[in-house]
Amino acid sequence: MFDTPRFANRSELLGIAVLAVLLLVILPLSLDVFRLNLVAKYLTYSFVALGLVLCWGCGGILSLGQGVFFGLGGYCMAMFLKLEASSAANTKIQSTPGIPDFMDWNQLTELPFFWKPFHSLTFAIVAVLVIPAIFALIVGAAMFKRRVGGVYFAIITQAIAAILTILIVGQQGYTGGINGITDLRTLKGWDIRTDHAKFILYFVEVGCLFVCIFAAQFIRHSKLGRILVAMRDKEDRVRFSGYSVANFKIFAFCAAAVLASIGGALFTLEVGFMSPSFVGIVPSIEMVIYTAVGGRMSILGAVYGTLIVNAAKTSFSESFPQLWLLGLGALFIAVVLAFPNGLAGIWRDLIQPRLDRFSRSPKPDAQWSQPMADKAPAE
Amino acid sequence: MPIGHLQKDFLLAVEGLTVSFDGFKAVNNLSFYVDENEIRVIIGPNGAGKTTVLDLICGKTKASSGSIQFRGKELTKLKENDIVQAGIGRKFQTPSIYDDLTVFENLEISYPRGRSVFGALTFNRDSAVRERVQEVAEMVFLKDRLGMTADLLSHGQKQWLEIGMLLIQDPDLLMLDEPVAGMSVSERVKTAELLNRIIKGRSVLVIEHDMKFVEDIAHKVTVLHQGQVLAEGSMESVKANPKVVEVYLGH
Amino acid sequence: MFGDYSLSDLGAIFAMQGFAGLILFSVFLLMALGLAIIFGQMGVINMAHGEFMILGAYVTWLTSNFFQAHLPALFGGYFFVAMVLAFFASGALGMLVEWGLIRHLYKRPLDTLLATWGLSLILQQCYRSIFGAREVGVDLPQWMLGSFQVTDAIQIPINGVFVMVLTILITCAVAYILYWSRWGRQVRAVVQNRVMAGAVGINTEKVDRYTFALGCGVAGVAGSAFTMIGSTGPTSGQLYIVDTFLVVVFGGAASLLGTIASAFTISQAQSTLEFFLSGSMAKVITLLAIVGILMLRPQGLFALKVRK
Amino acid sequence: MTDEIDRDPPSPLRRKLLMGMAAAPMMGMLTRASFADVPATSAVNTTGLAVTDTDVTVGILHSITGTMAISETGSVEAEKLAISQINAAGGVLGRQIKFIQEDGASDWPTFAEKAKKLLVENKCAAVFGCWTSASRKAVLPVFEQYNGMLYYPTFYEGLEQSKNVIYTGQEATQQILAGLNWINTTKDAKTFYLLGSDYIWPRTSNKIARKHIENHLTGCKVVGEEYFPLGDTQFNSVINKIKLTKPDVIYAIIVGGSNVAFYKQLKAAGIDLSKQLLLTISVTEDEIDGIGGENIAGAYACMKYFQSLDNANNKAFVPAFKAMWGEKTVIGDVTQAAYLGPNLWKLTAEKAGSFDIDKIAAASPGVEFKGAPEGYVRIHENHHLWSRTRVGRARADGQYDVVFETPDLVEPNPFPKGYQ
Repeated sequence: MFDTPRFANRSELLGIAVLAVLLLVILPLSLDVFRLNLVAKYLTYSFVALGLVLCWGCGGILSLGQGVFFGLGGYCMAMFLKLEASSAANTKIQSTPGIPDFMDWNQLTELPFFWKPFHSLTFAIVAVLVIPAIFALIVGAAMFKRRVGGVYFAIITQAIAAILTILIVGQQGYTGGINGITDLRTLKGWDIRTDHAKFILYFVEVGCLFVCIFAAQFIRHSKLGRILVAMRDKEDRVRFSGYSVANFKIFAFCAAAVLASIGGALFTLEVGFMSPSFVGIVPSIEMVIYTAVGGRMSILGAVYGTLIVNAAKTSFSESFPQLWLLGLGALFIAVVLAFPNGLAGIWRDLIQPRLDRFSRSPKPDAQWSQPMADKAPAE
Repeated sequence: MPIGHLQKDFLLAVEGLTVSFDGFKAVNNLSFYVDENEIRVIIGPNGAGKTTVLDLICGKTKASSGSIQFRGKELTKLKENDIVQAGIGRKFQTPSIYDDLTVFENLEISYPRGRSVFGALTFNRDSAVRERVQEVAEMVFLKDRLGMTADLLSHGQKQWLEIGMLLIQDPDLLMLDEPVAGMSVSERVKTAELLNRIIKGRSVLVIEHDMKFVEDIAHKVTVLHQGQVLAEGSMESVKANPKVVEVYLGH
Repeated sequence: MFGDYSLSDLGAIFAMQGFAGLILFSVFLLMALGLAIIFGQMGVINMAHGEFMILGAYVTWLTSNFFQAHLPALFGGYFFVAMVLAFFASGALGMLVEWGLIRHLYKRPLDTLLATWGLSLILQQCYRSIFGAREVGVDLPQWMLGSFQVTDAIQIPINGVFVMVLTILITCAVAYILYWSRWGRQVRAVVQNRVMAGAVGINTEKVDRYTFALGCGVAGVAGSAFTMIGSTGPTSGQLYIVDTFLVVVFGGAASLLGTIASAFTISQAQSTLEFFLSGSMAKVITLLAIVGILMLRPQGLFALKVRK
Repeated sequence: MTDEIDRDPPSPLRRKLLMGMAAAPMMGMLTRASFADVPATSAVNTTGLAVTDTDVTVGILHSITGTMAISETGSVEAEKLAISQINAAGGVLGRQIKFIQEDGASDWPTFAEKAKKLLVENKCAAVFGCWTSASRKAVLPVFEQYNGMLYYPTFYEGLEQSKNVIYTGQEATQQILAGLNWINTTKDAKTFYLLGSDYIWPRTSNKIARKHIENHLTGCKVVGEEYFPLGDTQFNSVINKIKLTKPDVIYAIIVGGSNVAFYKQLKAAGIDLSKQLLLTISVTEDEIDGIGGENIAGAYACMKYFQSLDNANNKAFVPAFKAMWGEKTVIGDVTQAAYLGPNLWKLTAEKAGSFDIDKIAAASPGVEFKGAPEGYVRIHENHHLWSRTRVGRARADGQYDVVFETPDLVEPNPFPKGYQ
């Protein structure tokens, strides 16, 4: 009766299977490459949402600076791609060939030292995983060891996002400024702009997504996942049960940062550029709402929530942009007021009971992890 | 009370402990000692600083001055989780359990293994864990509630659950803050019985208002008043102490 | 950089620079006061604070248009009318929002953040639909333009003085309301123990509603005053939000004195740095310093040590 | 916004896509050229663009939500006016222009996404849009990859040239050099204080201005250069620095909401623009609306178009614009440049006799638009426009008095030697 599923319980496995069919079969067959690429773009945000489930939904740590990590990952990847696109042959009209075009415009005559390692793809990938983790570790250690939490943490992460945006925009010789790093073309000689490449990248991304989903599920179902929930409820109790609360928070924050960073790196590959507009406060908060719409405690909900909100955004904004903003605002309010558990909550409270009544199948462990999400967390 | 440092091996030695909140000394130059296997009850009127003393021992509040030694180890410099790992368990006044987790999970989290981040990540719910949880659950009358969300327990059951969570930690010093407050009479009896069973092999520090309950369990009573020790000794001697009578009746 | 200038020049510049710092201080304080009430006293994270300010700015714009069209003779004094109207307009909207939204969320402060963010999106779009996507220019009465000529080299902007005086008045009023009036005591009672306050006969719902409305109303006045120095457009409110929160948090949320001190510190730091560095770097360094200090002292500058 | 001419929707799907799109007044259909003149679709469209026997679809891509909506609204209005006028006059190659409007939402990746949609899904024959450099940089690879045609209206920093873009605004040297020369010669200005919002256009423009001041204007120097984060509203410190250094000219390239704060604070600090020279390249009549005329009166702006311009084309254009969008709307430089886009495209398509992108791109150089409100423009080999540069002086009513105009058209030079 008390065997923990290591990754997922039955209903979650079912959800993962449905998601796999949707992403791997239905969408690729029914959408053209342009729309599929849009889906790929949305999915990159769902990595951030996954991280937020761990750190905010489970751990109660609301970060309004996830865009920072998305941006860090994206920039690491963009730096590699930009260097590849800025070969001496491609940039011979510049006064200094062989460096990215925006550096040339800003009178840089030499590649800055911190750009040099990004000639290597391996280094770029390692950087995508490690740099955000280190940054999150520093920020997290400084804050959680000092017991900064809740609202204060949210506001400070916001300030960090603001600082980084100003820095990136201001240091345009090194970062591309407000334009970001644009016009990325090839990955190891493989043109990432073609339809064929987009198609393959989509599947690569879905693969990464499932790896991350499994990793998140593993964390969620480990004792660490339960400690995170416990911490959100009664931080002191966890502390007086002999755990270092700060370390667990740092871990959750770092995990969320790495997930966001992977999303950012994939975003750069899918979309072909990276811009500081992701680092700011607005996208960071929007990503929180994707998580909330999906159900802040539900890993699969985060993916579905991201897909649904973005699909709605695209289709609405194509016809009624004004209405869309009102709709997004109303969605924020409605989710918070009426559906604090988001789609996952609606599914569990309204749909699943009916399905169960329909099938009348006994379900000993389907409810296993559900009680955790029974009510809105009281911060 | 003089700070005569006897070379006896006390389990807990609190000496010259002081803490002030914006000038108000909630605990003022307090000293007392707890023996191995002793049940000590702290009583005193409201605002005497009882809970603050427990907070100080378990590290929730940092002392302004003074020392707290546990088995010769200075606690005032340690972090809360290190104090717990040194062998001190604390139950809070209001039941402090994880509402969103099941009873089983509540107990499991307190199981003293896999307390580091990676330990928790790789923690395996093996048979040792399961047996221990079952055993403790039986002790705290919650054996048939293991799968239930803790939120749904009654108030008394929540108190027991928290005591259970401490038991599974197996601390050398157990600190209980008003363990029977808000309980029905029958629950109270069961709790006294429970406490009497679990104190074997450890020391207990209890804050309680219920005099009947205190008389039932106390080896020794310390009376606090305005952050200082007013009297200390057996229940009878304390009850006969005119200063104590004055403080209690005066309020 | 000062080598080429005469001593009197330098003196004048330092005087004016000091004054620039004071104006920035007034601006920060005025922005933060409303939030200090809402966030500091009620614990509600109102991300739509900037939009409440812009409502005040739009009300000022409407009032100026009305006076220009119908009461041109009284145009010189319209600003005072506008500020009162701005207070009541933002306050009324605040009440509505409290009733419809905030009161359901007192136990979930982080969720107020999300809900009010949604509110800010809705308000921005409403402004855009009603007033147009372009910025509007608020005409000021002639007497508010220009500056006092103190000496040949020192000029003191009149609207800066106006903002400072206004800030002092509003700060005093807020301090009086919160700390000395009966109603202020009720507010603090509700903040500290909602259930108990209700039990002793305080109408907690009413106190909540009026507190929130007061905070929003003060934001409206701030927005009205900012038409003198800043822009009025649908998205202008967003410019203020991060700064405002930092001022309040840095000061120690629940303390009005802290808010004042933190507005002073941040404004002086920023204004001085701006003089020696470029605007962008000054901003970055100021923000970094605030974040750094908050990490060392998370409870803010002025927080009471309380027994929990 | 949904009055559309969509008499024969090809498919329900297509119809859905066209929802929310606006189109020309009905009179367009009445005056249409007879069918005999209309070239066959197969002749004018060999690459599968959205061209039918009766109409041709283009895209409009600007921010109508978000922070940039403040600036981009005017461009949308101008483009719609131009399209409706062209339709009323018989359309392009006998076809009515239909347009699909997309919202870039002030977000560069969204611009890229929408640009791709307009090209890939809607097969737009041309797209009129973008405002900020960042949005153009974001869509440029899309237009190059999917071979679209973008008409970009804003004055910008240069350093770019693409087969797939026609730049209808001025590049930096066109806008900057003449103004500096003018203020140096007529006002005897020797010292300059450069200000800007912190992003690429002000920085590049100031770089060009600095090189010009230091290398080409004798005895002139730059005494200060400062940048502010976008959206910054506090300028008192820099105003003090200006007072300390007493430059002959304040050269300001501040944009957006910061603009309003800057000029209001400048005025409040007692800097009288009737005595202190201030030259800006970022304040059009649109911005003055937000700043308030009395706060900026006396400042000089250097660009290619002012609403007050006195010529026959402009005298027709301004009333037509106001008739469509309201008496109170003002027309700035970028708005006029946006108006050029559809007109230049029409002229080019007629010259090429085709809507094919490659033919449009090839036919573009040399296309003249004699009806331009700014007077006369011609597309250069490098896809920028030959145009005159003018200096205007702001009046308290929000308009500019034109005080100078270059005698000849200024050649666009996006990669200026010696200025990089």
